Amino acid sequence: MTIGTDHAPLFADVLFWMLAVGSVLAGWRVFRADSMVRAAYWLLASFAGTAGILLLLHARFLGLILLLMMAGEMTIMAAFMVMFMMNPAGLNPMNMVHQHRTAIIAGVGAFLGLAAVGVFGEFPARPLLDASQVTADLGVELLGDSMMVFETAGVALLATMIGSIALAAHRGRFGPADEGSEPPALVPEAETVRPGDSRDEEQS
Amino acid sequence: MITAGALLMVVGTTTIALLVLRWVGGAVRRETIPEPQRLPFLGGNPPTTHAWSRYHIRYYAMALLFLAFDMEMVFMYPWAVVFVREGTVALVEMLMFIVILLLGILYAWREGALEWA
Amino acid sequence: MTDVAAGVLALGVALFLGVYLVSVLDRFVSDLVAGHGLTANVFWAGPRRAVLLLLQQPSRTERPDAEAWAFAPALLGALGALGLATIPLAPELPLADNADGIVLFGAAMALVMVAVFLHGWSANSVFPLIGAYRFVALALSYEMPLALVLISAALPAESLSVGEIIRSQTDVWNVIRQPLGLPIYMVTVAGLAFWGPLRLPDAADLSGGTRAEVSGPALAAWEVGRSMVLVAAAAMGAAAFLGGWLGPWLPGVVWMGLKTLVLLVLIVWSGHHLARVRTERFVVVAWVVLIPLALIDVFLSGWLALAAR
Amino acid sequence: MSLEILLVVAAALFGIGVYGALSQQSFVMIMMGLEMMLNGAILAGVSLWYFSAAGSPKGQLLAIVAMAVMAVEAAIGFALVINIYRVRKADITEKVKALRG
Amino acid sequence: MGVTSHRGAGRGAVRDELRRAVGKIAAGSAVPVFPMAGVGGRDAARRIRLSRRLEVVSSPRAANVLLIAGEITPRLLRPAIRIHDQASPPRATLFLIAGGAPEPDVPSKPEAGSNTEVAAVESALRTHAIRDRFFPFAGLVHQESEVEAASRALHRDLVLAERATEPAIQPDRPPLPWRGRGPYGHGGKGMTGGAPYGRPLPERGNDRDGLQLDRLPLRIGPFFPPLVPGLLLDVELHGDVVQAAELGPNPFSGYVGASATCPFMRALASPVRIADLELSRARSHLRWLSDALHALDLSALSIRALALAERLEADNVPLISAELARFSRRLERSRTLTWATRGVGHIRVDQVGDTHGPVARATGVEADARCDDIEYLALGFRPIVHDDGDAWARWRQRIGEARQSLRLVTQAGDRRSGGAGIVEDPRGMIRLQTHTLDSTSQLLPELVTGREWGDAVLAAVSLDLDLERDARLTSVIEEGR
Repeated sequence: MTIGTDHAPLFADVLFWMLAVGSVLAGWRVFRADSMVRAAYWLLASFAGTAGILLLLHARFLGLILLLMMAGEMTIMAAFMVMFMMNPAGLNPMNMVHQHRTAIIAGVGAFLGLAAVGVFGEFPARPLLDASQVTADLGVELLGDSMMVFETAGVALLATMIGSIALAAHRGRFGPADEGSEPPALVPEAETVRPGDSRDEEQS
Repeated sequence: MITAGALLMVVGTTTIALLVLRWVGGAVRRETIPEPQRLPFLGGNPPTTHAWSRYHIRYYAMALLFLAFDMEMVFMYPWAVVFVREGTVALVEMLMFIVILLLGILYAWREGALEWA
Repeated sequence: MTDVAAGVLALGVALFLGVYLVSVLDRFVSDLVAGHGLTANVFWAGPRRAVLLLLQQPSRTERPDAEAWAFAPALLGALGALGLATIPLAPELPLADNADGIVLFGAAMALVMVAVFLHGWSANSVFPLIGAYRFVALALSYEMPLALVLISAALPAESLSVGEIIRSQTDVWNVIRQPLGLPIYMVTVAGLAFWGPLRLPDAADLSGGTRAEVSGPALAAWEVGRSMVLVAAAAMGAAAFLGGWLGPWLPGVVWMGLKTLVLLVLIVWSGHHLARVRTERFVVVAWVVLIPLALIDVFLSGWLALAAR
Repeated sequence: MSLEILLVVAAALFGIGVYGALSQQSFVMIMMGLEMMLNGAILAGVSLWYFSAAGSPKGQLLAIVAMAVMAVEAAIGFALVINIYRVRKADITEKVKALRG
Repeated sequence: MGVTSHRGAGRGAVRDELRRAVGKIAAGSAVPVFPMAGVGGRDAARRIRLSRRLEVVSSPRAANVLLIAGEITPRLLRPAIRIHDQASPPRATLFLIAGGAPEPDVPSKPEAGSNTEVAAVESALRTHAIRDRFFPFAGLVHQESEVEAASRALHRDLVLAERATEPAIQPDRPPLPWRGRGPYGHGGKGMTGGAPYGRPLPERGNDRDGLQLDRLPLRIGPFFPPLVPGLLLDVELHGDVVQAAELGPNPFSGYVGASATCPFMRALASPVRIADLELSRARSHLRWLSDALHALDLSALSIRALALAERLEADNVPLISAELARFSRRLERSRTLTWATRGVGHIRVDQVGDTHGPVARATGVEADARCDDIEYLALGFRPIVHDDGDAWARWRQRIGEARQSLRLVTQAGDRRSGGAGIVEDPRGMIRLQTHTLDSTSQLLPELVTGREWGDAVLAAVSLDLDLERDARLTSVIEEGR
């Protein structure tokens, strides 16, 4: 049963096929591109394709918020990849791939398995009819029944913020982490040995 | 109006702009660009290496903070739509959510994670 | 289909006028501040320079990412167009004014960061690279206050569509109801359209930053794209805070144009009077001052909307 | 644009994600594989929300939680990558056999 | 550069017609000029900002006309050639040989036969030689007033295709041969080895943040617009923070002697009217103010400051000092200017010697040669001192000194000062007996290291360096010894 927008079903189908094929191709290009920035922005293109399809499925808010989130996230991912990869811009084409065959088998296997579930599985046919109040329903849901999900997500995000900064930041409130911070003494009163001390070398 | 129209318009504008750029670039007689004209501009001296490098972004702690804080917007848009209908309960719930997230920013500020590393 | 065509046509005319207006305003304010006499050349200098740039040969560096370099100005222009498309320029001219207008506008402004980063990164030259990374720091810090301030404008309208937001301002404009809204909006939008004191990616200390290696049609496309983003930002400011097409006597479109013009003058004026800010300090200001202020603005306008119910 | 086709497309995205996560050596590329998998998951979730769940808000909430997972995973993943790089100068999995303290 | 179209003459004619029409429109636009300042050309290269028909661009890519003002010394020659080749066609070069117009209130023609006149003729001959050998198609102008007309003419001919664009001077060869080398013929080897596409990849280096990431070793060239012409800065960038910085050699040293036009140099040998000294000091500070405002992206305000500097003459001092008072009050009240410069480039008291002039006085050191000059003390002169030692203090210091100088000019009458081998220059104290010149450029490396690039440039601009003055003084002190 094909679903079209109010007065152009053919137009919606063509758009859907463009977005779907574009998204999958962009996904494939992600792991083929040499330059890290291109890989990140091919992933962003794939997400944009998915966001387009979500728009066609009348999940307008989800599609747009996915696009908004992914713009920031993919740029950060590109920046981090460029920061740590040996050859960030792909000037020396090399393939950083290992256990290639098992990966292909696993990928194709996952695809076939899930596709089979999708095609042969029976799913209840209860299509969405009135799509005007979608975002409002989500709002009511968030504040009403799923308020726990909403607040725990808040706490989880706080934990993420503190955790990621504690892990990543080198310079905390009391100065650089590895400077002057002495390892705890094994015996409570024993004099602690600071890393880099002359005595430290003899012992290690 | 259908949002697909907006999408189409974006794709259309981008491709048209791209084609105009390429065609106009081509209209001016284009010899191939000689090597000395390709030298990156540093004020007169040649660069010793490629500029593409493992660029040390000094604000990586702030970027991580952004990743987590970005989710706050996702929850705030639907809240804004139904806020007036739901009344003060919604206000209190969102206030709790926001205060929790502001604690994260306070922690990052105190740890100096917002400054350049 | 006809109303889509009319909408696209109106959008095209609005963008063209906006870009031309930005170039005239910039030269006008610059001549005013520099103390030169004001001549009619102000109106012709912009188009003439664009034609001159079309005759210049587009340059390349030793090993650029050519496709991304050509794609970046086009993407910037397209995002400016998409941002303006979310704003109904007149009651009967909605183009993409779906129920989630301000989310689409937020997404377009977030993708501007991608366009500017690609434009700086692709040149494979040091100063555009520094300009690109600077703008990522700036844009990451300014996405949040922009979204929050637009959310606070959406609260009394009980909908995310820009048309509804404008209609909700029939009795009082948001600039009066939410005093914190417009200032924060102007600061963040000047940052995201990198104009005025927040012109960090193309700053003078990087000798042109991301456009230091660009010439010819690509430079013309970059500056047109940048002006389109600024026009979209000013139009959204007019719609969300100054009551869009609401106003006595004159027709809706004229009001919209006048209010956008006022905001454009404000941003361009600030460009010639306020010194460029320091990146690190302004990122800290964004996180520690602007986001809490925007949140206060959200809760104030929420409480006001409840009280007015 | 029917449910079956949508689920096949989602499965394709998920398959590419699995291939990417398993085949790549660098940490950040593995995280891109994860993001691609989540991308497929969101698409499948919303398609089922549209066709089978008659647009129930809980379906949308699933997609939002999936996005939250994406954001949290990316943040913690990058923090770990920075920490490991600072300690071990290693950015590909070969060099890090065990996360010794 | 006629457009040759291979699709038949008819089509070609239409194209030429279209091309000419477009050319006529483009010819009317402002001329994008990229100025390069050699010996004595810095003031001329700055003055073209005032003209409405020329537009000074910040990178050679966007330039049609390259202006070379003053003499190109051998160390500036290769960078000038590289910048000429970086400009995008259609391009033309214009030489300004007379070394810029002399100061308005000093006799323009140096006395015939004096060594400055001989030096000027030699430098003109050397520039002619460079022009004939490397820039055969370049235009040539002797007076600064002809620069605008000549560059507009060059621009018009270029755009209407009546003048061929200048070909590249350097051979068309990649920096390192790479085609066909390496596994994919791109010159690379392994992960980060070889010279892919002609350049090697940067190596890793340590950093205060504990992350070993790539260092970019750069030599920021003599013609880098935000910095001072001639300044060579060897910088190691780690991200956008300057990891290490070192001052390159001074390209003017050995090619400049004592200059007849600068009143401060003349004051070393014989007494000079205090009015001339203070007028030249005020003009120098205002020109610095124009450069500093331009580095902060305030190009319109910088043009206004430059107009003040160039209009300043002996007879309109009261008018200019009133305008300057209004202008400086407005700058000091501007909060964004305070935010942009406060805390940037902080200098401690022990770092600065007493010959660093305004930079020393802005750090709290009260050292001014004019203090022990009875003529100045009779005028009630007291040195202005600020003590924060950051860029904002140096801004206020120089603006204050400019206004003080204008006040001194009105009171000075025709008193004379100098002739005792010691004088207070706008950039520091000059003493002939000392053997070395301790100039403020020595402070730059330490000021810039560890700073983000934007702060580094603002700190460098706030030092108001002048490499040509340093070179002239070292040569004068060498002769003196």
